[in-house]
Amino acid sequence: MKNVIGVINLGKPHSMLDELTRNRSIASVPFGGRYRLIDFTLSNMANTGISKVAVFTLNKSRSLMDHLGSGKEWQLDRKIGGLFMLPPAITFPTADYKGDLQNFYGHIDYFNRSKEEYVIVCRSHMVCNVNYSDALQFHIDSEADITMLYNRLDPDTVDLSNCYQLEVDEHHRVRQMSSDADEINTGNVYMESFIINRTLLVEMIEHCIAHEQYDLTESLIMQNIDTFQVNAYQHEGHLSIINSTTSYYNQSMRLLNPDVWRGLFFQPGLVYTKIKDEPPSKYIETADVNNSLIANGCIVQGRVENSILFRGVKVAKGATIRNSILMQECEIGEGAVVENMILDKEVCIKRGQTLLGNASEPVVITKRSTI
Amino acid sequence: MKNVIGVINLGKPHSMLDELTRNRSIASVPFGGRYRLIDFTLSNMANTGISKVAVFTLNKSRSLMDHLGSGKEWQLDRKIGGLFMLPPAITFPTADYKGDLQNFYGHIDYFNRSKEEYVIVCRSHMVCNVNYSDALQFHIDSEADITMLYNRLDPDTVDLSNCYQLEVDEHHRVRQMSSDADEINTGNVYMESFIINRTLLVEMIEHCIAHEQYDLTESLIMQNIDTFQVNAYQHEGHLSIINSTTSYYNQSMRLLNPDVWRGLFFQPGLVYTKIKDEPPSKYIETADVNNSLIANGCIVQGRVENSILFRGVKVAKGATIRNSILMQECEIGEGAVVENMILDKEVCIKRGQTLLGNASEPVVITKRSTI
Amino acid sequence: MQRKEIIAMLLAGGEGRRLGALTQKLAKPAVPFGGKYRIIDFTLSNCSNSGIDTVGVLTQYQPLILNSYLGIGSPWDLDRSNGGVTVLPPYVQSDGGHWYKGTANAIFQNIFYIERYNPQYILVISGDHIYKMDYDKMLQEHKKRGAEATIALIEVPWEETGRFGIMNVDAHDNILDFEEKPKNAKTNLASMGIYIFNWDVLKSYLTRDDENPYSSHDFGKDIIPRMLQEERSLFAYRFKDYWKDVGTIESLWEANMDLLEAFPTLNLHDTEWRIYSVNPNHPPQYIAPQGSAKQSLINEGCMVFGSVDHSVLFYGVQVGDKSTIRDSIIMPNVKIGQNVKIYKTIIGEGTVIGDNCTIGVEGADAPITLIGEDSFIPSNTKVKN
Amino acid sequence: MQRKEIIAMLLAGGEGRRLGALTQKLAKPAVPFGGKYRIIDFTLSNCSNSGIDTVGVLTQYQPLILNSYLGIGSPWDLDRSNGGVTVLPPYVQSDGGHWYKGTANAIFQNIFYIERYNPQYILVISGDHIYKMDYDKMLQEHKKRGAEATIALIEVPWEETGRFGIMNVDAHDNILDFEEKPKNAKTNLASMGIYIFNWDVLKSYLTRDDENPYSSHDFGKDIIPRMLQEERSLFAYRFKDYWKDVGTIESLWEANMDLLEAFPTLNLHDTEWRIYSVNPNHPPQYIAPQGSAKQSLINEGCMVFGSVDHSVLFYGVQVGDKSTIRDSIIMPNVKIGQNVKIYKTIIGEGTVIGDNCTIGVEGADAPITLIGEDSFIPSNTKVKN
Repeated sequence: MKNVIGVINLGKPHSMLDELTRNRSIASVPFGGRYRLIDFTLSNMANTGISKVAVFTLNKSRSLMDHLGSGKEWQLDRKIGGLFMLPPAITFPTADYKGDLQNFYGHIDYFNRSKEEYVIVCRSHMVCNVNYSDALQFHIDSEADITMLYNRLDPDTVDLSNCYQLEVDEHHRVRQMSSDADEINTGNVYMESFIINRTLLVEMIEHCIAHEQYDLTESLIMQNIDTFQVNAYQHEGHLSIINSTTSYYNQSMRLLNPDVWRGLFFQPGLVYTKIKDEPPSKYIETADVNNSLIANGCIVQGRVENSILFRGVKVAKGATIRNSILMQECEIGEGAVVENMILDKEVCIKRGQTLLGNASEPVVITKRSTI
Repeated sequence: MKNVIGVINLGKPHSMLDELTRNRSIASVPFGGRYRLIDFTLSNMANTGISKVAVFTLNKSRSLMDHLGSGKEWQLDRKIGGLFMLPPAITFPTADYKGDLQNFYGHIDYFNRSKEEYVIVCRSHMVCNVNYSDALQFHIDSEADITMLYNRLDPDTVDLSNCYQLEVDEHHRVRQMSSDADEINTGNVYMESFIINRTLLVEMIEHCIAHEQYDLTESLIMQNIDTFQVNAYQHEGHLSIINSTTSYYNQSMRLLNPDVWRGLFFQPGLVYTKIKDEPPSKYIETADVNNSLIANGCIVQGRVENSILFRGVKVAKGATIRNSILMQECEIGEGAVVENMILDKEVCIKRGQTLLGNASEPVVITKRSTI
Repeated sequence: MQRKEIIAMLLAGGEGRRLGALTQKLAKPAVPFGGKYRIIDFTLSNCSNSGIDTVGVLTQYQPLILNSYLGIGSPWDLDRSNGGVTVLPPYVQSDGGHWYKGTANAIFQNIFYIERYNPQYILVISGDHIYKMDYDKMLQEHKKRGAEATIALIEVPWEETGRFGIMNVDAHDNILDFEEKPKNAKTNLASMGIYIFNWDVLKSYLTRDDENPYSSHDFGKDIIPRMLQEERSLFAYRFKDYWKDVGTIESLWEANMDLLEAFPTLNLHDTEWRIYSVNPNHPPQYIAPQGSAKQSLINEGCMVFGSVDHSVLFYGVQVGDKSTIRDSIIMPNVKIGQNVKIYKTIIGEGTVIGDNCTIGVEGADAPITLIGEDSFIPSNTKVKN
Repeated sequence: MQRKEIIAMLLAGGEGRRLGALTQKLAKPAVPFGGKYRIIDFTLSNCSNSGIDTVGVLTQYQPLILNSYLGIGSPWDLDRSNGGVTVLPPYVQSDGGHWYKGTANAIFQNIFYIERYNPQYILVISGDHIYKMDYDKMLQEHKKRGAEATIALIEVPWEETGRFGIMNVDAHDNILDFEEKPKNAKTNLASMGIYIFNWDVLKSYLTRDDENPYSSHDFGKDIIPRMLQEERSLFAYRFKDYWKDVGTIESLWEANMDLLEAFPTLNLHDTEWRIYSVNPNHPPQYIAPQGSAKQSLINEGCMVFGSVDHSVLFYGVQVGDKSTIRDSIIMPNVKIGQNVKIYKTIIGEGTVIGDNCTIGVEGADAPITLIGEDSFIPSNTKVKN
């Protein structure tokens, strides 16, 4: 995949996860017991063999940079190509930021100086496991200008607000797209990933900026559906859309389904993340665990049910965790009860405390709190 | 040197180099044909075998981060220890920044969580080649609380303004220090590098902050000369103090002395920098070069005299460079004349142009200008 | 090339015949241990945690397998441009190939490698022991004592002294003499096979030893006795923590079971001294609604539909519905069907076990059952030792 | 382990006897070239610039020297956890040691290494040629043509065809036949020793070849002729840029002098296709007030007090006062005294030349003088070929 640049576009303000994104970008929200959301997109690129990836950041990117480091886990610690972090070229109050295309335009030289023929642009809140090779081959064979990736979901059961849906004809051509389910409700959900020829991308960015249009999806793609050949490529695997705290919670809980677990974490490739070198998890005599995902480094002495424990969580004797997500290094004291909660990293629940959330509206406890 | 943390303190505002530090910190000012100032301090640490280094930054650290990357060149791309970039913990307008100790205090956890017994604190504008092992052994053997490194310079010939001078007794104990040459003019110049026990450093930082004192040198060291055992260790090698554009120019020109060249670049260790993989420099038939330092990747067709050419500089036929410093990738057109100038990176002088500076007050041409 | 104060030479040559089916395809140091690790991870992690960044791994057999496991050394922070980890098998030389004739000869044949780093000290260790030790502390003692060689010692039960090299020391821990596997030991201080030498001294002994046709070219049998005989200053460094030679099936099983104590002597959860290993990038383990896990260590990528009790599961193990695992060690990627009972068994990597099988014998004093790598046990089979 | 589309096997086995004193201590691919590089840097850089991140380096001799030069592969961006550069010497096996019997046998003995990456294609290259080539373009052609093997060809002067393997091709560049060093060549299309094979096809040929007691186990002599004979689809890939086999002192000298042209065919200053090398971390070169340099390539760390004309100086070379260097190649860390004249000479690494010496013979047609590594030429000496 010498011929492709991967781009992860985090340049669109996206604060739908409230508390979870207070001090981090959505790309670095922990997910699935040991990952950050960006790991999925970045691993997809690594598994496709892409060795040059640009991450367009916006703000709150400190934790993201700590997480990515030199990109070693994704084989991006390279002299030739490698990982590029591209923040907006100017420091600005958020009010001046007009849209993600502004950030692309600010780094237009990055595209101009590259030799690769194709660019794959993704975001990080659409969690899936995909090898882009087939989609790229489809893009080349169909001689498309733009190829959009989509997934079929059931609009009656999945919350598709904030999603774009597509109307695709029998030649795989996109006829229409809209984020308004009253206009289009086909269940063909645009995964906010597309493939485009590099030179065309540069032209289109420059054209948009010249016309003071700044939104990548709307200005660059949606407006051009009739002008350019915009095709759609269907991804068949699992897709989790994270666009609210509730969907974060629900999509996390879906991982407790063994089919989803296998489908998201193993097929077609493995998901890489920052290695923590934690030992295997340890279950003491009094442990009573079921229907749960447990990452390494945990020590479980109490009861854990329908829950997700990130790396290094400690659950003391007599404690009960139910329907909850406990991020890295949470500690739950003896006899404490935690139900329907999301505990951000390093939360400490003292012995005997009881925290009962609401199943339909999970409560998030702020990072490093002690209760 | 498992037992030592290296600290490079860039947390003191330092804008004495005007144009050269307009968009970069002093630590990333290019020096010596292929280095940045910080390379010397960092290489000293690497050659001493220190594998854990913290860089306390202040602002304009973008180019510094690009330069250091994961710290690979200094063998600091490590899981255990390695390179830590520590900017001030809060974003602030410069007015709120009270001094470098504030930054140390903001990262006091870094010191608390470490296990190493000793800390070596340096800055980046004192250019020298030193192995800290002997100084550390001296610190341990003399049971000092603080060991300050100093160099003997002749106050009559070297500009020691902005420098602290020391009064040292026969037991190597510091009796007095001052930045006012009218008070002390011994020629014992404090190299703004000192060794201290980690736990003592933490105590002293906390004590200073509790008393609203924020300047590392003055509050932590100078005030405590009588209270603590503060010793001095003499470094015998070359020292260049870069504290103005003039001293930058003069100290650069001193490198044209073969003894200084050997002493600074080879003894006791090599100086590492970011590798650019430039080919050897090429001299065309018409080249006429003398008394100059030429880095790799240059192509010289013209005349170069008493000058320093950084990597990738091109000098066309009939051009003359005299008494000048040309940073990375400058291009000098046919027949152009450049005399007594400092050209920042990627400056382009068109054919036939003449730039004559003043030997005593060198003029700096802004990065990427075309003249 | 920058001079190194100390480099390590790790003897990983053991064929490990006593580990039977587990070492058919693997060198002994590559045998899985503790749910996540391979035996060699402990010594490699000790090196990097001790600040030693140059490790030569001496192997007699299968260099490509060790090469492939160690890679460029990244997991252990040993991916260094100057130093790092290097596998050193016996090469074909212009005068033909030479096996390593003994532990000392293995070092002797690699003098060229060592001299590249021009070290002052050399640490010689074995790749088949489980322990956590700060070699830097040992080095500081070595330097402080001005020793020419320092040997790490541990007290072993008197009844086991006949299995070890036993040292006799004076009140200042100077080594007086050394007996290999004595019948009537004078002390219970056993050599852990961990030596620090001044390189110039060791080099001269290795060179002389190489010229001695009667030598077996072994540290314990030849080099150390000769140094004692010539009254070199040999110093004992006492170690008091967990240390285990896992050279037999029994000791391997015991060392794994030791980890299942609520507060084991060998604490893997100590963040100050992590044990590093190659990471398989598997997701968190899944314990199903009907599954359970007690007194066990379970690694990422496992799916547990049955019950796991007092056992160690490596990554990617699947345990089917209504199956029970007890007092056992299940190595990576083993698939266990439904309604299977497994007692006091070690199952090698990649083995597949059908439904309704019973493997091993229940009970604390039962013998250990061993199933080799990549075996296939059809449904309804009973296997025991 | 992730599958690799293509991996490279680099034949670095040449003893390079024809390079005389320069290869006494070095394998031929490690001979210095172009003021900064070693010959093998070109093929390694071609690999990484072509997006190939897995390179097995096959060496018959001195694996530790190559190991030490290549390290973990960082300079060439080949320090990869999965893949990267691996030196593959012949190991001592359980049935003793086996030399590589030929180029094909060297690959055959390393099937285990190759299969770890499960590649679709395999690129076979030599470590002793100087050229810049995008192997990915060749691979794309190979795939597009649906070839089973693709061989890179270059037009050579007709009078030199007797030194090469010459191909006969049809109008579509299908290879019709192949002659090793023919007396009366039908074409002037020479094989560059660069092959891409479908791995499954090559593997079957290597296996059959190994069983053939009459084979010399060579790609050019055995594998390719057999594939042609069996009408496999072999495709020629034409290359038109600079390519030079630097196997003799003359060609090594010429290739260095080629770089001194104002616009050389092999452009080292091309930032799109850099040649990577180990960096010695030397400071910028110093040209003294009385020094001069013309029509020359000079590397970092040099100090020039004399005059350098139409020559190549590697790093760390010192040229004394009033000395003249002309038409010469001075390898790393050579120290040249005062008032020395050097003409058309290659001086090996680390040599020291006293004052007032005259080395070599002046004039375009003069023979090349060669001074070996680490030599010492006392003052007032005259040396010529």
